[in-house]
Amino acid sequence: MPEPFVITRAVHGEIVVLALAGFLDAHTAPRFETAVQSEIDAGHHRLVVDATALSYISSAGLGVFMGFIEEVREAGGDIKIAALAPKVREVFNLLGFDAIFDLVDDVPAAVERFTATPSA
Amino acid sequence: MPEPFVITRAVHGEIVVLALAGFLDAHTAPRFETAVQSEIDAGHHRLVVDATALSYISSAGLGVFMGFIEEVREAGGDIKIAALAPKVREVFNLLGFDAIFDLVDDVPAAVERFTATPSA
Amino acid sequence: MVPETSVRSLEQRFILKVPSSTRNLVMIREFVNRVAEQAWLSETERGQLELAVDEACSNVIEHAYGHDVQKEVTVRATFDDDAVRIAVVDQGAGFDPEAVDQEALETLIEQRKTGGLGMRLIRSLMDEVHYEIEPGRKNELTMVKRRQPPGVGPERGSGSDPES
Amino acid sequence: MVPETSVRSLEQRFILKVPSSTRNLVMIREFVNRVAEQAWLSETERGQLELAVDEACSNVIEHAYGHDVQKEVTVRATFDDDAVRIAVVDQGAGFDPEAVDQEALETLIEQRKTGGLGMRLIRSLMDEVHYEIEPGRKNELTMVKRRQPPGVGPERGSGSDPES
Ligand SMILES: Nc1ncnc2c1ncn2[C@@H]1O[C@H](COP(=O)(O)OP(=O)(O)O)[C@@H](O)[C@H]1O
Ligand SMILES: Nc1ncnc2c1ncn2[C@@H]1O[C@H](COP(=O)(O)OP(=O)(O)O)[C@@H](O)[C@H]1O
Repeated sequence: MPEPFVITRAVHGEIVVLALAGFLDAHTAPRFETAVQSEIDAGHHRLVVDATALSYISSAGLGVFMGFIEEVREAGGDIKIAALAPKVREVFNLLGFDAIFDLVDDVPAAVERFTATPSA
Repeated sequence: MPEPFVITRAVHGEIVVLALAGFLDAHTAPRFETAVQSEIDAGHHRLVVDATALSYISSAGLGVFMGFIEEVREAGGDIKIAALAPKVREVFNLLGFDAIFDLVDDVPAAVERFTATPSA
Repeated sequence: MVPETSVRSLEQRFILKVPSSTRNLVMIREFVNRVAEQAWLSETERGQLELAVDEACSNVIEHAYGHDVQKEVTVRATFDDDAVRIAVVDQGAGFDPEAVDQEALETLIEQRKTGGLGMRLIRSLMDEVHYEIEPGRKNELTMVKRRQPPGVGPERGSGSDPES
Repeated sequence: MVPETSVRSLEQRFILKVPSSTRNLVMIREFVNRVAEQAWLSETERGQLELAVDEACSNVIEHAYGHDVQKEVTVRATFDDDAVRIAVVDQGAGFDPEAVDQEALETLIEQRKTGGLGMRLIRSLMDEVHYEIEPGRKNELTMVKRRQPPGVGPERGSGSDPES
């Protein structure tokens, strides 16, 4: 009955893909924050968030993206967000995240964007 | 999000199969009662209830079985109940319905029982 | 996942109030399931609690309020380390729980009854059942599901000591 | 299915009270969804209401109560033919909603902020938002979603007039 929040990590060369499933809200956002922080701590700045199975996001989840984007970009990386469901994407759009974040259709497209722009 | 209650009717010769899906509770039991009453009114006394997709039952649902079983049996028929999920079957057992009703594994088995015992 | 002891040691309280309509039984069952989940009941126990509360609320909607949607059904749930307690409250005319016939299933069937199963189901499903009847003011049915002591196993049997 | 006019003409009221923990946001969202469903809101509108109430309750849990699970969050929902109204109530220290900075997203990002988006989201998602602040006694955030007039179409656009 509960839809859990699960983060699955995969590595594509220099790129780390974090796949999110379930609800990203004020309860689960700290886990996502920790996951992103760990990547940065390990020197991984080219991150793709695969949102295919993400069914819900609230501002606590958006805040994680907001808090790390400058840091990864300054380090020559990015957080690309792939495969947002329409309901979830609507929340990104409503707050203007679509103008600042690279929202792409799927994970291969996100990986492609990174390889088109070599890292610093 | 709401799991509706749906009744689907099928006819196998003299036997009518009512397939139930979703929640059978005090809100939806009146619809099931009406469906069974219509069969009896039309002279159909050999009924199979296919519970494969029935995910929940409360006493209001059990009451429908209880209220009609004498009538169909007196008319030489029966209400056979097929494919109860374990959670739902537990409720039948708890009230002793398993001693009175013919609870069978699947619809073919239910139909088989009717043809093995010709109707009056 | 493991229970958080710091949270579990307090009593937690949850209240749901809905208009008296069978339409709201779905919402009541979801509420009970969520509370039961947080109280770390097993799936079997969650199902038992869900059904018992459904039965109690169906009785309030039908018998205490005669389906008057302007009346309100209250479900109050608390849990701590020992038990989950759910009270269903109405302000109807009340009734004498002792005086309710508990006819054998065979008798109900002969009489072509369609009801009379709810209270025995509640008693079979729960570890304790209390009524506090103050007609017109507050009729409260309290149902207790004791928590399985830690380490006894993942599941307790379904309905410890069914009565009917 | 068609709305039941006899039921819809009355105001219906639903209340949920839960301990102040983000763990209970799932339960709150389910509650809001069920009420919205009964009020015949479209799927888009249900999602908007769900998110706005989640934001309001997350603020209460974090800012009004500092995650103290012994405090209680109250969500009160009513609907009638015209609108769905949801009030989120806390008894915390209160705050001045007018004084809350509404920095541009770019500024929040430069400052590496992880918060500050909740209230603008609520305002974008709902048709009306009111605060009634009585510090320590009762701080109430009321959010209104007006019902689409019958016959205007199956769905209204997502977020009529987003503000941010
Ligand atoms: N909350 C209540 N208020 C008034 N009467 C009640 C209430 N709950 C139960 N009763 C009485 O107890 C009887 C038995 O209830 P129950 O065993 O649930 O069967 P049923 O509801 O199908 O009749 C009811 O018929 C009713 O007379
Ligand atoms: N219920 C509340 N009680 C006290 N302060 C609140 C409440 N709701 C909001 N606030 C204040 O308003 C600010 C802005 O809230 P919001 O826009 O939701 O962003 P965030 O919660 O991420 O800081 C909060 O940081 C807090 O200071």
